[in-house]
Amino acid sequence: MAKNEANSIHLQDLKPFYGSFQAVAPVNTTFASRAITAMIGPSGCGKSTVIRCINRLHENIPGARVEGKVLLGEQNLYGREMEPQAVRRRIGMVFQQPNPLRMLSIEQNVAIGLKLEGRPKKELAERVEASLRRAALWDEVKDKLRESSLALSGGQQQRLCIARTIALEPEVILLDEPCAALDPISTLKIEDLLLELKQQYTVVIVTHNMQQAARISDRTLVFMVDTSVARPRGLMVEEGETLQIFTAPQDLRTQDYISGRVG
Amino acid sequence: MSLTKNRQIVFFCFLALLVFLAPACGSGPAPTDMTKKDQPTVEAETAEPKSAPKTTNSFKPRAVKAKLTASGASFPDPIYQKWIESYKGVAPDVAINYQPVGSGQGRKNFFGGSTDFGGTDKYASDEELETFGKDVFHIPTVLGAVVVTYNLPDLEKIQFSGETLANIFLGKITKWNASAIAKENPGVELPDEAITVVHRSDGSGTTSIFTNYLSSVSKDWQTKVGTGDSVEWPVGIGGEKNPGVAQAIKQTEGAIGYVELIYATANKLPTPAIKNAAGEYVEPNLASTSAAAEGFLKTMPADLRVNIINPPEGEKVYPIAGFTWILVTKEQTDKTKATALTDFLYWSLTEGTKDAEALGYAPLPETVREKALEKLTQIEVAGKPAFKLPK
Amino acid sequence: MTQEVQIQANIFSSLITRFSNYQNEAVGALSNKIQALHFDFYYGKFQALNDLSLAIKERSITALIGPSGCGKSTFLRAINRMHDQNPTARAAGRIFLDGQDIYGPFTDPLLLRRRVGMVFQRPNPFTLSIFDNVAYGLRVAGWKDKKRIAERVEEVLHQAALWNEVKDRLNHSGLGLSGGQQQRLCIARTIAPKPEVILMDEPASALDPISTLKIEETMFELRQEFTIIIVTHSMQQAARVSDETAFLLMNAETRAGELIEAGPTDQIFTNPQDKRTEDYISGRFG
Amino acid sequence: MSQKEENSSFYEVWQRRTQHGDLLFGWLTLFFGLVVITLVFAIGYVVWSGSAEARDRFGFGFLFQTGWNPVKHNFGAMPAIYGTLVSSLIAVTLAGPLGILIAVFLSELCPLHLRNPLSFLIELLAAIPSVIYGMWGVFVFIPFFKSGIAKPLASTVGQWLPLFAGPVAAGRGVMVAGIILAIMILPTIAAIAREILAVVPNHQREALLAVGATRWEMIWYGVLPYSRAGIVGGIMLGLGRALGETMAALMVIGSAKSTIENSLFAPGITAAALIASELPNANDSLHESTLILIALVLFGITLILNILARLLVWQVSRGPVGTIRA
Amino acid sequence: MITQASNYKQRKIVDQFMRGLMVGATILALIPLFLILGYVIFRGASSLSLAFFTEAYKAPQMSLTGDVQSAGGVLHGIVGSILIVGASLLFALPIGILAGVFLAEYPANSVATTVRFATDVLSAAPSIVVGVVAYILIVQRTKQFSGLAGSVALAVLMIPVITRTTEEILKLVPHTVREAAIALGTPKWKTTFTVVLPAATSGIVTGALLAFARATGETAPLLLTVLGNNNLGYSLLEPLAALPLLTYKYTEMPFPELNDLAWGTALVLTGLVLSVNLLARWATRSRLK
Repeated sequence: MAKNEANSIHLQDLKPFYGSFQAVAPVNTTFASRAITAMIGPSGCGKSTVIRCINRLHENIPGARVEGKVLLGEQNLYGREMEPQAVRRRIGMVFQQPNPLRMLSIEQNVAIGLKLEGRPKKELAERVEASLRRAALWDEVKDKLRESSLALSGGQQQRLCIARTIALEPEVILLDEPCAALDPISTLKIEDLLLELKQQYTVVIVTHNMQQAARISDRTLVFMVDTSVARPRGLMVEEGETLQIFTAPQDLRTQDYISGRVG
Repeated sequence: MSLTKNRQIVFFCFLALLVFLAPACGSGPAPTDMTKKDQPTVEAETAEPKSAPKTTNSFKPRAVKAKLTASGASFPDPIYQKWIESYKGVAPDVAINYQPVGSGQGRKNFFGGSTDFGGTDKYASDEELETFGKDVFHIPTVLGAVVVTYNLPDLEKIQFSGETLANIFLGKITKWNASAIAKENPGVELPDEAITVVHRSDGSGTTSIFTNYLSSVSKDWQTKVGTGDSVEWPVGIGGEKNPGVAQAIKQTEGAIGYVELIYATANKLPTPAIKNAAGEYVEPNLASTSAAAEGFLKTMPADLRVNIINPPEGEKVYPIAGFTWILVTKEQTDKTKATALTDFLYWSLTEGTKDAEALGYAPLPETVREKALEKLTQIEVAGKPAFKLPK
Repeated sequence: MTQEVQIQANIFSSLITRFSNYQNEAVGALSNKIQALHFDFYYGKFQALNDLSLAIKERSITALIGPSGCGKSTFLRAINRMHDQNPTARAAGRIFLDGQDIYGPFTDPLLLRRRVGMVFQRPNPFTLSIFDNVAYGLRVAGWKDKKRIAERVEEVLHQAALWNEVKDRLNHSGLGLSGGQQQRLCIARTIAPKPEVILMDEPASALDPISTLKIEETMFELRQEFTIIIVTHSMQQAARVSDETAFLLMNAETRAGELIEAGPTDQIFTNPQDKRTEDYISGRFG
Repeated sequence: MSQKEENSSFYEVWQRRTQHGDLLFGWLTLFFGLVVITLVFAIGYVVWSGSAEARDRFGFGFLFQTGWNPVKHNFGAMPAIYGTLVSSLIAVTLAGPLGILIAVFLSELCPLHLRNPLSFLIELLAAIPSVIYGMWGVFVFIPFFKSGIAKPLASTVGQWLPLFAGPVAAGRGVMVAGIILAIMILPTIAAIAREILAVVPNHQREALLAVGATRWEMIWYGVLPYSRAGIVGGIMLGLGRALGETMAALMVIGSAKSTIENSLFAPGITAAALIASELPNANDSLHESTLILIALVLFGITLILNILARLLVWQVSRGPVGTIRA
Repeated sequence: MITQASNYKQRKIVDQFMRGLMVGATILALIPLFLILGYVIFRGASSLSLAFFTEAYKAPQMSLTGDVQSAGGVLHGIVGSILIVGASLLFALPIGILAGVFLAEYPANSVATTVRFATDVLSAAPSIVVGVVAYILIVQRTKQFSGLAGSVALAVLMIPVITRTTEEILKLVPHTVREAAIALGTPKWKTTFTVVLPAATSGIVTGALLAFARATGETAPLLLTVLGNNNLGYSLLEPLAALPLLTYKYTEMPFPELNDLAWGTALVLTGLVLSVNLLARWATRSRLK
């Protein structure tokens, strides 16, 4: 269980900024390991911003910065000696748009992270196969590993991106609306995959689809747009067990959102 | 919002500019229109003979309004511009535009019909005249010298014979302390340095005069390179126009090149003495240049086309010099222009001469000037003389 | 050779059958404002819509719902021939507007579009003033009288619930408005020349909840006068605003969009006939 | 209304369609499009017909001959072609990598507040007129080049590599021209590469960052491969500009028109410079025609370069295998 | 636990090195810019005066000692440049913009591909070649050097710039705006002229300004076409002076004072071209709003 603890993520007074604009009210929460935590809310509520703070991708946007702490186990990811790329290496991310590297083949796409680390060729091939199998993509692509990743369908591309992420054996997997651009069948496949991945990883998923959150997550965080301040910003209004959020929400805004009265 | 508006303003300013330009394009009076309007004046004025001797101020150009376009040699440009400027005081309605584009282009433009007269340091070849078909007068205006200049910081004074110069420009002599140079410069300490030849890269009357000279002193040069506005240089680098040559010489130790006298004096470049046919080393200056022309007076042809390169006699003669000519057609088509042109040339050759020396040009010998003035009287418009010498 | 002839003959006979079907169906169908009959749509070789037949009632709001890629936008844009701009796009089958075939040889797309207006997903005001944005369609439709134009502009801005917010700055650029205001401006622009049908392509998807509500209120208002077809990805929105709902789904094999079910909104959301509709509405995918 | 529609004849429909003005609009814009094509053909035709005399006289071998003697009518285009190509290649070799590095810096690394001012400054280099480059080259750069670059190079590398052999003499030559051309085309390449990089979707960068890549790895594996085609195109455009540059090259290249020297420090000539310096005063028709023939060759080179660039870009842009799926 | 991969140090060094290289490249590119601008300002500033802008050419009153009393100004060059470049804009704008409209509105046909290719060829065509053509077609035919011939040559150089900017900028106008107009039943031409072009105004102005800047600095084609004029001229049918031509010619003069004038002209020319570029930038920037 000690390992579990080490893989959980704690946000402490996390305040993402775009320039001088604070995009989200301070967030305090914990993402438990070996569980799927879902973040839901209408567009513009800051859930994507928060998830991008966890692997320090947020600061990649010009002018963006972060205040507060993100802890992985005991380690502050925004600590002074912490290198962003080392953080990202350990905390994998899957994006809304499937983003295979266009100029690389399927095989290279999966192997890229390991290749950067200078792992031997043999290990690469093994890991590629293992990751593709886990991502339930191996059977579909094993005959065309050297072809362009663009030859795959949208759903396959997204699973390829997941394979790329798990090939590095990260400790945490972040998913930013991974099914938004996919058809229902691909969505189901990916959801199945996530349920399997949570056996091992800390999984955080942002989704605009409440049903999806309800289906797969253990815990749910609800974000809303706080219009009470001069410049509307995101606000985490409620967090809790998924069942509780969807059946007995405590916050009025959550109730409205879940019943479809807003958004 | 306000930015949108501003952008529109910019756009409309642009349109406005264009609209403004459109009439401006056509507003300049076309020369042909002027001709018709002014013709009566011309008739009246021409009829009235002026009895002015050539030295007095009383020469009054006939009142015409004309625009003359000309181009040609850059060497006489300063004096031509001075004349044009001063002539405005006498005939304010005559606007003359002389562009110093070089002798080659001057002839090309003139024979191509795009200019009213041309300027050249190299007289038109028989072939050119034949192709042109019409009679052309060469009217000499001033004399100029081409000087050799070099860059050797420690060398105050040096002199060359024609043979040596030719061998340097042929690439046969490559060191400054070569025996040929040393022999001509006893007592001068010559550096052990490579010679870099600098020449004009564009076609130029200066090149023509200089290669003419080298041909006259060196058989080798004559057969291998020959003479012309632009030639195939055996060695060296090209500089664009006079300043290109001067700049390249200034920047390169051991360089040697040639420029026009006025360019050397204005830029304080060294001008070594050159050995003339009489065996004397003569420095280039106004007197030695004028003397060169006098050496040729006896052999001056009727059409005034003559090179005064390396005169066979005279001790004070600088050997690399030449006339610069203005080219005009004998048969003029436009009476206004012919009137303005002949008056201007007459004025320049008489009253203008006093400016020449101040600007560093050697004036024409008297006999040559008289021949030039005579040519002016032979210019015709529709069969009638366009100009009569004032009595 | 003979085989080819045989194929040709088959195609021909199937066309004939199809055409006679039109005749039968058309008789009953032409009473609707818009009637699609066996409508297919292609982008190049790719078939985007397959055999879609749907009736749209006059002065009602019809919602087209379905997951992305199901062809609902393609169908919507087919109704006023927006696809004409795309040289690879091609329609087969028919859509009738008041009994007139939209894709018939005598239909002028420009006149068609004046009768069938459209509001887009993203607000797209012109780089003109607010007033000129609304008046643009009127001028295109040939309105000359300045006073009448001004009156009509005010009228439709009232209708779009925008008048109070913009009455003092009609000369300002339409781009200076907020997203929600821009979208209402676009609605005003669309309804100004009095079209008969208004097509709305996810009109609120780029807007915040409050603007969305305002737009929905406007739609209720407009229903009195216009026939409205709205494409939306939000089932809640479809349930809130529409009278009729049609559910489209992409066929997993051919990837062409097909109509699964259509009917009164209440019925579709409470008692869907098709299993797939039920799955979609309950959020099991999409 | 619908009834009226049904009854209108085909002719009326046709008439109404033409009245919309779309047909006229189409033809009008097409006409102006064709004007552009015509201009290209006009240029080609004029230089073709203007060079007839020289082509008849010298034939195809003209391209491979050396010698430039206007007095004896002995002309060869080889030195000009050589000088043009070599100086342009030097320019591209220097400015290509430099321009790409600058573009990458500006679009990927540069702090936001410096990005616009810096790129503006770089673009200013393109705005400086060619004549001024030439003047600056003559008065400032050549003296520095001669003592600071050429002489040290000639006395070391030049000892065994004839390309850099001395004597450096005046400093004017193909190398200087190449360097000045490089400065001139640098902004072109940088600006185009920057535009191309801006098109690279952000998700390609994030994909690499998310697997723990450093900035440079992100650029090397994600950004540059993606924009290969465009960057190649930009370099081609830069090359085109270098080939046609006239005044600056003329003022610094040293105008050795008749021979080809081994050393890059030796003077040479470019086609454009040759035309500019001799055409205005080419008096006999053969000389003039020969210069127009050089113009034809120059035009031909740019034409071929453009075709090559297009083919290359077209080929590269297809990427590895498979086609882009929407 | 966040730990570094084994080869991390090496990767970090490569990363730092390449970053350094990029910064170095940028600085390296700026050095000649400042050197050139600095030199032009240093040499040119002293010759700027009121007379420089208000007087035309004056023949130097010079003696052998090298004293020049007056060198006049470059008003004739300023006027000539404005006339020539203005006229060339007049030719190039309609052709360039409408050809750009053609490319943007009918992008996918073989004629458009050809036009696009022709534009590329034109923009790569060496200016001297264009000058040669204008010389043969206009100067030799009319037997007259003229501003007009220069304008035509410059217009040919401008057209591709304007065409491509127009095309690019029209493509940037969101498709949705076009659709909005089309959905109202607007004919294509009307959509283009009332909606698309106004939305792209700033971009087109930028293109025109850039073309203007490019043409203003061109020397080579003018050498062959406008000849030059020492008098203040206003007619495009006659030889005209132009700033780049004056820069080039004044450097040739044997008098240092005229050489100074050349640097002054160079400064004015550079300043003009740079400020036009700034203006173009400003116009584009406001589009982002």
